[in-house]
Amino acid sequence: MSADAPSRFAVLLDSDFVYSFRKSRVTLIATLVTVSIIMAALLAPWIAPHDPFDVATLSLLDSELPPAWAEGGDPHFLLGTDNQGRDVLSAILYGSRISLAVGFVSVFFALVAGVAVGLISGYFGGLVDAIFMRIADVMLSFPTILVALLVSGIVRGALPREMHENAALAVLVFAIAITTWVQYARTVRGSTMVERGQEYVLAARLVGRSSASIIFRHILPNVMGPVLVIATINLAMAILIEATLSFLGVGMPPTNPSLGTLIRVGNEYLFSGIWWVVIFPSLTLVVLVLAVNLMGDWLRDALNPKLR
Amino acid sequence: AAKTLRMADSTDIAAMDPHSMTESNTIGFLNHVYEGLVRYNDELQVEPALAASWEFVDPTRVRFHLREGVTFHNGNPFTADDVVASINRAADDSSPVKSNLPGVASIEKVDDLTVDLVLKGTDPIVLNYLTNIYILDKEWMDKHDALLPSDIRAGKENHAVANSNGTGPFMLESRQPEAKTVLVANPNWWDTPKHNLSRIEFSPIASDATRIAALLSGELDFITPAPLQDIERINGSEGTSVIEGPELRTIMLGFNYGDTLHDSNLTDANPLQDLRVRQALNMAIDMDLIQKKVMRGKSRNAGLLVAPPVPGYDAALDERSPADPAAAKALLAEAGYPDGFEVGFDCPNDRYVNDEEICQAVTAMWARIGVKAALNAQTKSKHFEKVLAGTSDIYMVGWATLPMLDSYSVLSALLHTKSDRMGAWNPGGYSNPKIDELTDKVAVELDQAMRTAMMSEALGLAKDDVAIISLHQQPLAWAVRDGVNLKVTADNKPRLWYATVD
Amino acid sequence: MTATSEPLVSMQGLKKHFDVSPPWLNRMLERKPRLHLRAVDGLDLEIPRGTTFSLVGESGCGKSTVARLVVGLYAPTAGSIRFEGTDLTDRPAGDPPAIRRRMQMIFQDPYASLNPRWRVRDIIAEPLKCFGMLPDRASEDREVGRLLELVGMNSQDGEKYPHEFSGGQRQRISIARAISSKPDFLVCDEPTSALDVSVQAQILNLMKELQRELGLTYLFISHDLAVVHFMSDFIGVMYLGRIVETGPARQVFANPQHPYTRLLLDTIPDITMARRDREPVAGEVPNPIDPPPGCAFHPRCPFSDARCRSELPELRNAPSGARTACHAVAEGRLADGPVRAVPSTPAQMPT
Amino acid sequence: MLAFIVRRLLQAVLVMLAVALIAFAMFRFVGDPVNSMLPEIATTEDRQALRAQLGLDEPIPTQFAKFIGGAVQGEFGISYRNKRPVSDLIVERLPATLELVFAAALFALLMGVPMGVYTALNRHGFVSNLLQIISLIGISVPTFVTGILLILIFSVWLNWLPSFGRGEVVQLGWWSTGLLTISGLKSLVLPSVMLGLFQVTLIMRLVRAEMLEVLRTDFIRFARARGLTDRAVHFGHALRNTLMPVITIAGLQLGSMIAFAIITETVFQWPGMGLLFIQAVSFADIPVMSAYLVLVALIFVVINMIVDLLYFVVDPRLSVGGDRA
Amino acid sequence: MKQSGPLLEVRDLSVVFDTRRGPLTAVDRISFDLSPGEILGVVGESGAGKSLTGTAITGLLERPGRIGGGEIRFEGNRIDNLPPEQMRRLRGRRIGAIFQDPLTSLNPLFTVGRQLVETIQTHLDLGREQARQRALELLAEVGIPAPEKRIDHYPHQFSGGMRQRVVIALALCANPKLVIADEPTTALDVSIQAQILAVLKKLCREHGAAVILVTHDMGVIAETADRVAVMYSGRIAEIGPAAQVVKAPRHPYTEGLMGSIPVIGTGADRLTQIEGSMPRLTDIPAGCAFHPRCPCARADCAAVRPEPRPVGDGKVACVLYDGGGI
Ligand SMILES: Nc1ncnc2c1ncn2[C@@H]1O[C@H](COP(=O)(O)OP(=O)(O)OP(=O)(O)O)[C@@H](O)[C@H]1O
Ligand SMILES: Nc1ncnc2c1ncn2[C@@H]1O[C@H](COP(=O)(O)OP(=O)(O)OP(=O)(O)O)[C@@H](O)[C@H]1O
Ligand SMILES: [Mg+2]
Ligand SMILES: [Mg+2]
Repeated sequence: MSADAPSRFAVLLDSDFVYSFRKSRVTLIATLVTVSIIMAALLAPWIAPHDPFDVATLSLLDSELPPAWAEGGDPHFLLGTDNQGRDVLSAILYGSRISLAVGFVSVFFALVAGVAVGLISGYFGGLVDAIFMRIADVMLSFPTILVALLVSGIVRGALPREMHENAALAVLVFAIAITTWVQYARTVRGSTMVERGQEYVLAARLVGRSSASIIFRHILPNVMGPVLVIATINLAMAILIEATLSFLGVGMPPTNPSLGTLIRVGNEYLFSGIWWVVIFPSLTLVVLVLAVNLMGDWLRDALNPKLR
Repeated sequence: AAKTLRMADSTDIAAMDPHSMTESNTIGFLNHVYEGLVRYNDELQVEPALAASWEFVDPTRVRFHLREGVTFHNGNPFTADDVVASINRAADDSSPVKSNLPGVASIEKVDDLTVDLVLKGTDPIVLNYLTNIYILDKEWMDKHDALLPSDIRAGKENHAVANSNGTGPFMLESRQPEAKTVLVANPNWWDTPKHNLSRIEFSPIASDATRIAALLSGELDFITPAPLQDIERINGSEGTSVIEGPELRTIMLGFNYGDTLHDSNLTDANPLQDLRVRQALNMAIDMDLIQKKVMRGKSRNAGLLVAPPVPGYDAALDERSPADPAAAKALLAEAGYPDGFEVGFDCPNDRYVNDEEICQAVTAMWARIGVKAALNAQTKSKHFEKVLAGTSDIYMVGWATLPMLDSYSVLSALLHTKSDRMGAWNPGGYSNPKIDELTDKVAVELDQAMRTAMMSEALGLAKDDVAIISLHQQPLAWAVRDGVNLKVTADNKPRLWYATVD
Repeated sequence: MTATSEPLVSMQGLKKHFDVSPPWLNRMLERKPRLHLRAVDGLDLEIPRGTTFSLVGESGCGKSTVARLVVGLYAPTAGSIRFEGTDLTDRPAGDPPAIRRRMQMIFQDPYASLNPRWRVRDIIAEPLKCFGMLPDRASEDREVGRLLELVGMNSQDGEKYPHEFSGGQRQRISIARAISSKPDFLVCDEPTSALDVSVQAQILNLMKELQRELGLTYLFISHDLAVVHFMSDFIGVMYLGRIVETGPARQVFANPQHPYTRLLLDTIPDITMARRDREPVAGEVPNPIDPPPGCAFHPRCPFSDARCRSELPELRNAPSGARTACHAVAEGRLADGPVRAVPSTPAQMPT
Repeated sequence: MLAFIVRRLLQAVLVMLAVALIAFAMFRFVGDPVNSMLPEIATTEDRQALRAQLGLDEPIPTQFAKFIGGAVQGEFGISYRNKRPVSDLIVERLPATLELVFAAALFALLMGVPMGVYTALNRHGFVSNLLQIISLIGISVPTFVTGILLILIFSVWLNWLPSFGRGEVVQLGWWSTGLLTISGLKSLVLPSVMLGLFQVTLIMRLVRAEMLEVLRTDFIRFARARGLTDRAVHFGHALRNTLMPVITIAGLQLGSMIAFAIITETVFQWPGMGLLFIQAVSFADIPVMSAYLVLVALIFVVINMIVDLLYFVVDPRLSVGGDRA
Repeated sequence: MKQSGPLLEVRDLSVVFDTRRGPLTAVDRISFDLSPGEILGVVGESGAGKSLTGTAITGLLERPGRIGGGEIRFEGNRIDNLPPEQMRRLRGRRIGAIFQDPLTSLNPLFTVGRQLVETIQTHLDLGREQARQRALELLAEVGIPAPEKRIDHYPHQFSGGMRQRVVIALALCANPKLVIADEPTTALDVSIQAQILAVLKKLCREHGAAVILVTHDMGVIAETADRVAVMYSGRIAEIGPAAQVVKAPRHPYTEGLMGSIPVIGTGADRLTQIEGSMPRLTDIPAGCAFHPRCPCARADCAAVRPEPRPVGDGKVACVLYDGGGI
């Protein structure tokens, strides 16, 4: 209890949490990879050699060029071009942007909705809880991929025509979010029911704190640990679900492709020797999902004090 | 020796009942089991089949003399009763095939081997229609309560949907939907077989990659279609090769001729009504490039809405002028759109060869003259729903003129002013009185030369008007294992009674 | 131990029944009735100002439920609670602030009672904030520092998080929080049962000091009779939601009347009784959902008779000065049973 | 237990209603079935007539009422495309999908459980870490990519296994099975691996996590203190106690595997319900689509119910007569 | 009933945790003997190392914990370095263990009988039926009424006290010579506690087993144990006959500990309290671990770690007694 305590940052650096992070080389690499992919995606408009979405700049003359190092490659197109003459590298950069956007935004919405429902259900119980949990049961009673398939089908059909182009992203996000919020809700509800009875919550009630204030100031911070873990895993899942939906033809349109769409389109060229159109986006997707999963894995262990 | 041909197509046959649907791959496949009064040979010429000969008793009555000694697979003899029952069945109100028999008023039995087909009016192409109308055994239908095709409304199944009894060169041995349909050669076929097959094993494989893999791994002898981008690979692999040919189907882009566009920044005008704009859009498309890159040199660029084998085709008109973006831009400016405009552009993504890729390329080319097309590529059922609802600005369609194999098909469905019976595929509302007039005449003109001239004239008018942009005839590519000898027919229907296996 | 005549806190006929029925559907199908758990079943209690009143009893007898009823965390099923004459019966915790400020609680578990994500200073300042007792952050900081020192900690400790402290220190933080709103009345629900004896001594001493300095009144709950003996002025012995014996602590310990009180006193392990073979008590604590009829203790009581099995005994003044709810005591049936009197001098060691 | 079953049944009804609503809502948005039912040259008149014949021009509430009415009786009408009763089509395809899913589930369990146990018992071993990472790759690669790669390697290059279809099937009553022929078994390998790969990872990770959790419990420590052999401790006690969550997840996964089978069946041309569904989507074959949805929901509900009932078998704490002395 | 030669000898036993900040010594060179049939109480604050001592003896230390030094002899043979398989054979057969929480010590999915039979068959060469017979006898012995009815029940069908009896029965399956009971009554009600202790004592008397009874309840120790070891910060501060340690503690820590226990019948207004708290493992002070809190601390306390010296019938580790006793 000395007065000259080390700075908070030093304390953080010294914490078990950070230590376990620094000790796990795999996690370090995974984080590095994820961050670079995210950065590259964010900076795509500046670092991508071409704008693959500006159709006016595409030339069929450049189509199906192999990677720059291969025979017949063009140095302008590092990873080659696809059947429309689109630069594969740029398409990947922009595609990861969309994949990540789908992942992050859907996780965000699912998380916010799920956590809110979980907190309310768990804290107040009773009828609200019963209703929410029955809804959750129904959601859980149906495979994610099918729900996503149906939701995107229906929403696409129900939306006014002129919104279609821009709606694809929103539809995907919605479809994925609506199938994943349940996990957050269940987890948070469970921990909230435990926390609700904890004595620190009782102490807060004793001083007349409102339920809302108790939920947000006291309980929320204490139930976020597992939520974070689910969020990372779901980020990876969402990116994959989007890719799978693309495969089934309800993903992003090829004019605005995500990694999944790029793979779906490239897939058709797998036997024709134009391997680069499918291999590079697939690799990016696998590496990204793997890295995010590895981070989620580590987070799960790190946040579980019993596993130390 | 027993020769088995293992083949795969991208879709399964829908049903065994030839009057229950009109899908051309199913109709084509069923032609091995069932036959019509007439059939197309491998040159797409009408030739006698179950009818040995025919004559026009008067302009609206055709008399068919049926082939003698033909038996159905179950041994029943083939007679005029079967023809009457079958034509009535096909033309029934509940039959989707009735659209393929538009001019038929009734069918009358003259004697056991003669029937008269009574027409509503003069119909020069009635035989073409009949190539698609197959004959079933009346007794068999009677026995199985299948005298009418299945009625969806009533929710009643029809025996003919899963079973068959035809006169064709092959007989159904077994069928597992979506898995395998096995045909065996009909030893009692009336015709002299040109094939040497004893057995056909047909499997549908929807995934292109899997279908090719199965061919390459030796599990299949014959696949349709072979994706263009894989031709090289297949030809490069030992033991497999691609057989190609042009298809009848012409790919084209239709326009919205209404007063406003559906998907545009312009709200009070429709530039597509202006001929110069349509010309500009046409000129901007570099079909040579698309032919070379997207279609890998396999397609046939088209200046006309029909392919060469189709009567009415005129080689002189078929020339497609090379792309000229500069001129196109000038025309646009002249029409008052120097900066172009936005427009909706609808495409299927699973209907035609590289349909979506073509549209993407076209979008890019139009972008270069300032026209920003909002490309909406979607699955065929949704695409055509949208197109036919008339809510599309520019849309892709392909037209093979089948089963008529005649330019009249294009004139009546695509170019004629929209009405109850005409212009079913003219949702954009194109209307040219001259073309309408010619079309109506062609419908009843029996003189083949005059008919053809009139059709060519009408097609020429459409071309001048850029009523519909014609792009190309798409290529047909099938792939076979070495030793399979087969000719590609332009209607995309393999005729395996011509096939041999070494 | 200056007990004034007017009690600070009083409870009349206080009841708390929990509905522990199976879900509606089960009741319908299995034809089961609604089930009520009578955690507290008619409690009369008065706590004089400035004194410590202790509740003892086995696990599950309803001690914590009483504590929570008093501070308003539970709404009573029946009966009333008064604080300085004000009726608080149906007021939730924290309401009205002017009075609730004056009653606070110390919890059993020093680990669960502090929010792990909050700094100690925020934890201690929470009541100050919520009751709007201090104008600005600076005075809040000062007050937190003062409180920390009052409970024997360093004023700088406020910047740390709870996990950086030992159990004893955490309990001190709990106490600092509880007294921050300057309460008159503290409810302490087993405040030391999670602690080691040596730490327990520190906390108990601290609580006594604070009582002296701040004039606090305690409702003290424990199952450890020795601790209760050390802390209390008055004592109430609970069995299955009811008080079976109550009175000044000294009298109850010196002269326990109710058989259950005697049993409790007899079974506590005592360091002064080396290598003693305690006579194990037969039987188990009955189920509060389905309490035995009559006197709830009768199945375990060596003195029970037919009346005990059917008639519920009332709290009555016993000759000792305490009040006891026991037919046997009332009838004088209860001679010197096999219960142990509290030795006045430590027993001799066996060699 | 009776109340429990009744509650589950009510829930099931809720699920089925929700699904029916979704299925019906799909009617309006999957495209116009009429266009794919008629030849291109069909006139506008013909199209209208067919639309009326199918009842597509009736008011929506009427259509919904008819749909529910039929669905309740398990009647979904006649397939627009195949012209056969949808119930027949489904019954025909059900065995293929179920065999595929169960083979995949079996594969997942046989791989996942031992791997999970191994990695839990050797938490810090090199092989464990390797397995952990490799298994992650299993859930990072999109399944359709895996499928194509499997075909490429095992069919095209090595020529060991068939690339499509179910091989020879044997008819046992209405059930067609591929499990009794060599070619049927060979055909089953690649698709079930593709479908099961994801689940292997899932189950392995689940078993590992649960096992670690259980290994820390007092009763395991006590079991060791009693001198039980490692075998008895790990497999008799720990594994048995990890079963509960594994059962739940495996049950839930079984349902989602039926859904995921859509992709596997597409890739391997496996003649199951998923393929039927996908084909129906592209032909706007509404009766088939809705029947599929309802059936999947039903299977899901049934599986969940079985899982819940299994709990009663596995965990004595839940069973009736759990009276306390 | 003393025999010649101790049953268990612990010499300079250390338990070390390897952490990223280096090894932490949780049990620091403790030594004691245990004669057959003897009950040794181990007391001390939470975290003093009581449980670890027991765990080390049963060979159940888990990573990152390990025995850091010293030796343990059981019936004259070293057992601290036995291979796991041999140690396992010893556990349950010769050394039994009982843990604190009867709720969690039994596998909820197996019947009590199955767990008993399994343990009996692991150690004794008995058939299924014989094992079951023995299980029934054991249950009867620990005072479970109607054992033949209860044997096929699941743990959740027993009450806490009964479960703890089952646990005791399990520990005694193979008549072990040594039973390590780690806080066997802490989770139980006072009245039940007495029952359990009575059962335990009776069984030891009858089976002649020695017991290490870990607890922090001085009352339990005083009533039950023959000898007491008082642990502080991983070390034994004082060990000796129960009466002596409780009545006349020698070590200042023991003294403080005894003083801080409220006793009914004394009218003190204040309990003796030891200021401060036990150090964490990471910063155990040099010399005598107790010296910063010790009222009698001297200058050399911080420098030299006092070794246990015989004082009276026991041993005390404190400089006050370095001179050879008072
Ligand atoms: N919220 C609740 N719902 C249902 N039953 C409850 C609830 N709270 C307490 N009980 C029950 O009420 C009875 C009394 O509980 P209470 O916590 O007051 O006992 P206690 O004397 O404090 O016991 P302990 O010494 O174990 O803390 C118990 O049987 C308990 O199970
Ligand atoms: N896995 C571990 N890693 C690091 N330190 C540990 C571990 N397990 C125990 N310790 C430490 O070892 C010391 C002794 O623990 P032990 O469990 O023996 O204490 P105890 O005297 O039994 O306490 P209690 O009365 O709480 O049971 C404690 O300080 C504890 O923090
Ligand atoms: Mg309590
Ligand atoms: Mg311990």
